[in-house]
Amino acid sequence: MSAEILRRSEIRDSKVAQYERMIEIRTLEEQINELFASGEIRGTTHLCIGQEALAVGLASVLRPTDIVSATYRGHGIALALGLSPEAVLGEIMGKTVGCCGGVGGSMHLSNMELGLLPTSAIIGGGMPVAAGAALSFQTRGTDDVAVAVFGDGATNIGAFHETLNLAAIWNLPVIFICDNNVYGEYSRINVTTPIEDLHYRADSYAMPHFEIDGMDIDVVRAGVQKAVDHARAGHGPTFIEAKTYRFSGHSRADLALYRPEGELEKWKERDPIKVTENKLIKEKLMDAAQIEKCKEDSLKVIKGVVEFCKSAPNPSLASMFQNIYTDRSAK
Amino acid sequence: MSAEILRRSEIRDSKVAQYERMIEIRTLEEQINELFASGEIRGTTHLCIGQEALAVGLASVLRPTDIVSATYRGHGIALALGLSPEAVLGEIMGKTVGCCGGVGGSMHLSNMELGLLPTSAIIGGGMPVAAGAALSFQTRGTDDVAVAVFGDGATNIGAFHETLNLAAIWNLPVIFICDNNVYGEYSRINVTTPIEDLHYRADSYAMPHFEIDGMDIDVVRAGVQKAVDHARAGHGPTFIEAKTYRFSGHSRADLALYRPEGELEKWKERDPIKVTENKLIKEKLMDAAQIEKCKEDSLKVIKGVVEFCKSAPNPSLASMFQNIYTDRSAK
Amino acid sequence: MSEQAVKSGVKEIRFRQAIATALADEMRADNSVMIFGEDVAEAEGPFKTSEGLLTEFGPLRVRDTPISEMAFTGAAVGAAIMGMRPVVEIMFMEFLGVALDQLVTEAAKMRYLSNGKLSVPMVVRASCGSGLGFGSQHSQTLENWVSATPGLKVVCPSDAQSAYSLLRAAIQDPDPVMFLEPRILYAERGPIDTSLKMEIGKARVLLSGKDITVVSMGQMVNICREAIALSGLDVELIDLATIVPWDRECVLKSVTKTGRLVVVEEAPLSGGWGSEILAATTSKLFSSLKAAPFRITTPDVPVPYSGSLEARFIPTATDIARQLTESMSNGLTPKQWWEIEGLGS
Amino acid sequence: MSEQAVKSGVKEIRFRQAIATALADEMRADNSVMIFGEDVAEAEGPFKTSEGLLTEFGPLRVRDTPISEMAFTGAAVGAAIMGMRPVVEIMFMEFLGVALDQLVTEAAKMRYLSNGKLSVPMVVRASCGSGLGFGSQHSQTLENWVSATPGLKVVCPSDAQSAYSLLRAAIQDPDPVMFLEPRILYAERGPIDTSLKMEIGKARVLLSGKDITVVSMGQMVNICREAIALSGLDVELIDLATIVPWDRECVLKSVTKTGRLVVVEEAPLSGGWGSEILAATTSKLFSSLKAAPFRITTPDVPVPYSGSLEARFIPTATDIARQLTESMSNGLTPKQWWEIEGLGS
Ligand SMILES: Cc1ncc(C[n+]2csc(CCOP(=O)(O)OP(=O)(O)O)c2C)c(N)n1
Ligand SMILES: Cc1ncc(C[n+]2csc(CCOP(=O)(O)OP(=O)(O)O)c2C)c(N)n1
Ligand SMILES: [Mg+2]
Ligand SMILES: [Mg+2]
Repeated sequence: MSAEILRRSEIRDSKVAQYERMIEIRTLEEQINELFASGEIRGTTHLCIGQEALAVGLASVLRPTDIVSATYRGHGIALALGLSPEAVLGEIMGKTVGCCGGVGGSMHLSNMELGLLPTSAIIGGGMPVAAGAALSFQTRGTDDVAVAVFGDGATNIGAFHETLNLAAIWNLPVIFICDNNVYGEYSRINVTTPIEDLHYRADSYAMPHFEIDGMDIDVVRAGVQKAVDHARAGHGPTFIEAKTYRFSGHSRADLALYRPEGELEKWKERDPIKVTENKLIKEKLMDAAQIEKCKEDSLKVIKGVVEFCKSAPNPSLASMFQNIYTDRSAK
Repeated sequence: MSAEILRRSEIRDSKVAQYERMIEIRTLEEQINELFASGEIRGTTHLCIGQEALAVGLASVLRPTDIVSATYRGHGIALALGLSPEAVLGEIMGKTVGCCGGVGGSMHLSNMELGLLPTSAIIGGGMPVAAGAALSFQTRGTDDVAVAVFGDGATNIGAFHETLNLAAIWNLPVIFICDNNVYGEYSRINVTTPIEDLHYRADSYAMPHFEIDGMDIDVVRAGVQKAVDHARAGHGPTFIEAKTYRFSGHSRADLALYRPEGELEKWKERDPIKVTENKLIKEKLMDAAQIEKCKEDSLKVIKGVVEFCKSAPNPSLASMFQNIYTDRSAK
Repeated sequence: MSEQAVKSGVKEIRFRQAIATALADEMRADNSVMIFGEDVAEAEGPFKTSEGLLTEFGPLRVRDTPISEMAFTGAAVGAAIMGMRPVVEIMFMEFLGVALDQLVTEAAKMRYLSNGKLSVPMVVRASCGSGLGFGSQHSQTLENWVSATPGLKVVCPSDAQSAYSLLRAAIQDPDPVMFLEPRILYAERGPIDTSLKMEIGKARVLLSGKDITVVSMGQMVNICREAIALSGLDVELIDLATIVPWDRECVLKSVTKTGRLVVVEEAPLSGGWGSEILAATTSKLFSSLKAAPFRITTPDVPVPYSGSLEARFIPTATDIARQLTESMSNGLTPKQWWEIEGLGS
Repeated sequence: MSEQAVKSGVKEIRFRQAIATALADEMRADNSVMIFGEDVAEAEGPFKTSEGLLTEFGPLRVRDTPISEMAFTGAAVGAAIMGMRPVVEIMFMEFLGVALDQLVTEAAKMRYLSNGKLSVPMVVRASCGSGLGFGSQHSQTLENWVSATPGLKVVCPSDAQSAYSLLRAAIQDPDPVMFLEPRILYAERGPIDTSLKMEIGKARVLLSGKDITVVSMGQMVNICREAIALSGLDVELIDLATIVPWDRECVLKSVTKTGRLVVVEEAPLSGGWGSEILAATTSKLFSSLKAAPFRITTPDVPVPYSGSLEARFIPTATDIARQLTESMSNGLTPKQWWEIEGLGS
C-alpha cells in the first residue's frame, strides 16, 4: 500500500484521525497564507479555511477507486484524500516534490491513485468531467462513484446546468456537492443568485437533493454516505448543498472587507474545528490537552514540510516540455 | 407608417386578422415545404406548422418597439411580427428581395423596425441577446420589453440557465417563451430531459412561471399579455411554457417516423387553425364559407409570392462583402 | 455495407459511410470505444455517420445526448480519463463555441496537469465547411479555434479513405483529437481499403510533381486536383490531413524540391491555418524558394447563404489554376478571386 | 487620479489605471457606455481596472454579474444592438472558452445577418498572458480564438498610453471589439496623454530603423525594446496593436525599407498570430526580402506554473537579441531558445 493510500485509509473510521486531518489542513493553509504574504510564493492561492469538515468528511466516505473532481480551492480535499502535505505545498511552491512536479500550481492538484482528478481553475470545468468518470463506471459496470465539488458561485455557470441534466437523464453514479461558502470571489451570493438554498436547483432535473451542515463532519459523512450508497446501488445522482463559510478572503490579496459586520464572527462560532473538538471531548475521544498537542504536533510537522519544500529543487527546464502528448514509444 | 408596421398593427385587435395571419403562415410553410421537396430551394429549413397560434398570439400583444429574439424555426414569428411573405420567402430562396438580401437564409430572418433580431441558428444563442435588449430598456428607462422564444430542447443548454439567472437577478423586462413542441430534432423530450413541465425550471431563479396552451391563440395572448404587463411595470422576467406540437419533421429531410403511433393524429385534433376556426364560428366572427375563402385567397397570394420570389434576382457578388463592419464614412 | 464486403478490399463507399465503418470497426476491436452526441443513436446521426451502431453496440455505448455540448464534451474528458475511448459528435463545428472550454482548457491540459499520470484518449468529431446552404452560423471551418493548443491534435480528412483510416487512428490515439469532417464530402463516394492505416501527423502526397508544391486540406483537395489538371503544370499536391502536429518533413521536402509553395484553404484570408504552413516553410527554406509563396483562401466574409454567392465563396478550380499559372510565369503572388473582381479589402 | 491632472498633459500612471481612466472618460462622454462583469462594480475589478466607476456612474451602468460569461457576453450583444455601448470584462481570456459563441457567432455576424440594419458597438475586455504564476488555465494569450472572425476587431495595447487611447477607440467603434489586456502590464507605469487619439487598425512605429523590421505586440513589445538595445542593430520596432484588421500598410512599408521581418510574439509556435503577418508580408514582398523572415515565439507547451519555468517560457531580450544578430549576419532563421537548449520538438 502506498503512503498516500495509507493516509487515506486512516481517516476512514477514526474520528480522531479525521480531526487530525482537519487540523493538518488548517495548519497547512495558514502556513500557505504566510508564505504568500511574505512573498515566498508567487501567483495566487485559494484557501479553504472553514471548510475542512466537508473535505475530510467526504474523503472519509469514498473509496480510492472513486473519483473526485474539485476546484482551485482544493488544498483541503487533496490532503483529505491522502495527498501528502509535501505533494500539496511542493506544488504550490512550484517544486519538483509537488504532485505535478511544479508545473501545475496551486489550482491544479491531482493524484490518480487517490482518485483526485487535476482540480480545475475554470468555474464549472470539473463538473462534466466528473459526470464523464461516472459514465465510464456505468458503462463498464463497476460500482464506483464520481464526486464533483464546486462552489455556490458555480451554480450560475452553464456547465452546471448541462451537467446536472445529463447526469440525471443518464442516471449516472455521480454526486454533486455544492460547497456553499456564501461568497463567489468578492460577491456575496445574494448579489448573483436569486435563491438562497441552491440544492433546490436539482428539482429542474428531478434529481434527489438535500442540504447538510458543512461545519459538522459527522453530518457531512452521513449525507455523503447516503448519496454514495444511492449511486453505488445504481439509483443515480444526488445533489448535496453543504452550508459552509469562507473564513479567508477569496484569494491571497483579498482581505474580504466587503463582508457584513459580524458575519464572519458568527460563522466562526461554528468553526468546523471547534465543532469537532466539542464532540470529541463530549464523546471522550480526546481531551483538551490532546487537542492542544495535536495542533502543536501538526504545526511542527507542517513547518518541517515548509522547510523541506523550500529546499526542494525547482523543476528542470525539460519538465516544461513533458507530458503534453503521450509518448507512445514509452508505453 | 411602413407596410410592415401596418401589417403588424392589423393583428393587434382583430381576431379575424389574427386568423388570417395564421393561415398565411400555414400556407407559406406548406409552400416552402414543396419548394424544398422539389429542389427549388437548397440548404435547410425548419417549419413551424402547428405552432402558428403562438407566433401570432405573441406578436399581437407586443409593440413594434419591443424586441423579439427567436430561432431558426422562426418563419411564423417573422410573418406574425409583420415581415412580408416576400421578405421571408425571398430570404429563404436567397434572393435580393429577402429581408437580409439573400445572404442570411432560412435560419436568419430579421427586421429591426419590427423588433425582430436576426434569428439565431445556435441553440440558446438568442436568449442572452434578448436579455441584453431588456438590459438596455432597463438602463435607459423605457418600458419596452424583450421576448426570447426558444424550444424545449434549448432548456438543456448552458445559455438558457445563465440567462434566466441573469435576468432574474437584474430583474430585467424580458419574457422567456419556451415553445415546447415535444421534440428537439429527432429526439422526444423525454429522452433528453428528466422533467416534463419545463416552466418549473424557473423556480431555480425565483422567477414567475406558468404554462399555456400554445394551440389556442386567445390563451397565448392572455398569457403573454400578463407577462408583458408584469415586465413593463418593472416587475421583471416571466417564464412561459407554451405546449405545442411540431406537426412537421425537424427540418426538410425529416419524415419524423420516430413519433409514437397516433401522437401526431392526437395533436392534430388540436390544430391551432382548427381551434381558432371553431371559436370564430362559435363567436360568429366568420362562417365556414369565409374560412374557405380566406384559405383560398391566402393560397393565391402566396403562390404569387412564390412566383415573385422565383423571378427575383440573385444577390450581387458585391453583397457578399457588405455589412461586415460598419462603414463609418457612410454614417 | 457488410463487414465482409469492406474487408474484401477496395470498394467505393460514401465519406459518411467511411466514418460509420471506422466507428463500427473500432467499437468491435475495442470495448472501451463509445460514442455520444445529439441524435447519434436512435436517428443514427444527423448526417448518418453512425448508421447501425446503436443496433450493434447497444444503448450503453451509443447514446443520444441532450443539447448540451459543454456537458457531453466534458463527459468525454472524464470517461476518457477513466478508461473509455469516447467519440463525441459536434453536429456543426460552430457549436464548439459553446463547449470549447472542455476541449482546449480541460482535455488538452489534463495530461500536463497530472504530471503525465493520465491520458485523455477522446475524439471530438465535427462537421465543418461551406457549400450546402446552411448560412453563416453553420458553414465555417474554424480550425483556428483549436490550432494553438498544445496537447490537442487536429485532423481533417479529404476523402472516404482518409476519413476511415484517420478516424481509426484518432480513436486509437492516446491523446485528445479534434476530427474535422468537411460536411460537403459526406455524400461523396471514394474507394476504401479498410486494411490501410494512416498516421496522424503524416501528410499525403497525392500527386508528385516538380514545379510547385500545393498544400491543401479537406474539401479543397478535390478542387486542387481539378485545378492542377486544368493548369497543365507539374504540381506536387499534398493533402496536409493533420494540422496539429503538421507534417513539416513532408512539406519541407517537397518545397525543397519544387522551390514553390502555395497553400489552398477554405479558411478566410485572415487567421486561416495556411499562414502557419507558409510562415514556417519560408523561415526554413527561404533561400531555396524560387517564387513568392502564397495562400489561396476564401475572403474575409461570413459564409453567404444564397446559392449563387456560396458557389463563388470558395476559390474555384479555375481561380486556382490561374493563380498557379501566373505564379509559375512571374514568381509573384497572384490576386485572389475577389481582388480580380475588385471586391473586398 | 483627478480628471484635471490627466487632462493637464502627460503623466505617469499604471496600465490598469489607464484602463479605468479610459472607461471613466468614455462613460462621461457618452451616457450609453456601461460596464459589467464579475466583480467589476463593488470590488472595482479583480485587477482594479474599474476603480471609481460604480461610485461615479451608479449601479445601472456599472454592474456585477453572476459567473455566467455566456449570458453576460450575450447580454452585451443585445444591449449594444439596442443603443448601449457595453464593455464587458472577461477576467481571464481562457474564460471566453465558455462564452465564445456569443462573441464570434452572434456579435460578429449580427450586422451581416441584419443586412446592415444594426450594429453591435460592444467591447469585450480580457486579461491575458503569462508571467504571474497563474498556471496553464489562466496564462495564455489565445488570439487564435478570435482571429478568423470577419465582423470582429481584435486589439491589444502594450503600454498605458495605448491602453487608454485604444480602449477609447474600441468603445467608440461601431463594431464588436475584442480588447486583450496583457495582465502582466497592469502594474506597469507609463506616460499618458489623454488627448492622444489612436485608431484601431493602425500599428505604432516605436523605433524607426533600417536593418530589420520587428513586429510585436502586448507584453513582448517592452522585451523587444530591450533586445534591440542589446543587439545594437538599427531596428524598426512596430507595435502591431491591432490584430484584426492589422496594419498591412505600415508593416509592408517598413519591410520594403528594411528587407527583413521578424515577428516576436507570446503565442506558441503553432497557431500563433505572427504567422499571418509573416505569410502575408512574404507573399507581397518576397523579392524585396534580404533574409529569411521568421518568428520568435513561445514553445508549444502549456504555460508552466513554477516561477523558474515561467520566467524562461517567453523569449528573453537576450534570446531575441541573439536571434536578430544571427539573422543579420547570415540571413538564416536562427534557432528558438528551446532549440538551443535541445528541448521541445
Ligand atoms: C469560467 C470562469 N469564470 C470566472 C472565473 C474566476 N473565478 C475564480 S473563483 C471565482 C468565484 C467562484 O465562486 P464559488 O463557485 O462560490 O467558489 P469558491 O471560490 O467560493 O470556492 C471566480 C468568479 C473562473 N475561474 N472561471
Ligand atoms: C448549440 C447547438 N447545438 C445543436 C444544434 C443543432 N440543432 C438545431 S435545432 C436542434 C433541436 C432544437 O430543439 P428545440 O429547442 O426543441 O427547438 P425546435 O427545433 O423543436 O423548435 C438542434 C439540436 C444547434 N443549432 N446549436
Ligand atoms: Mg463560494
Ligand atoms: Mg422542440
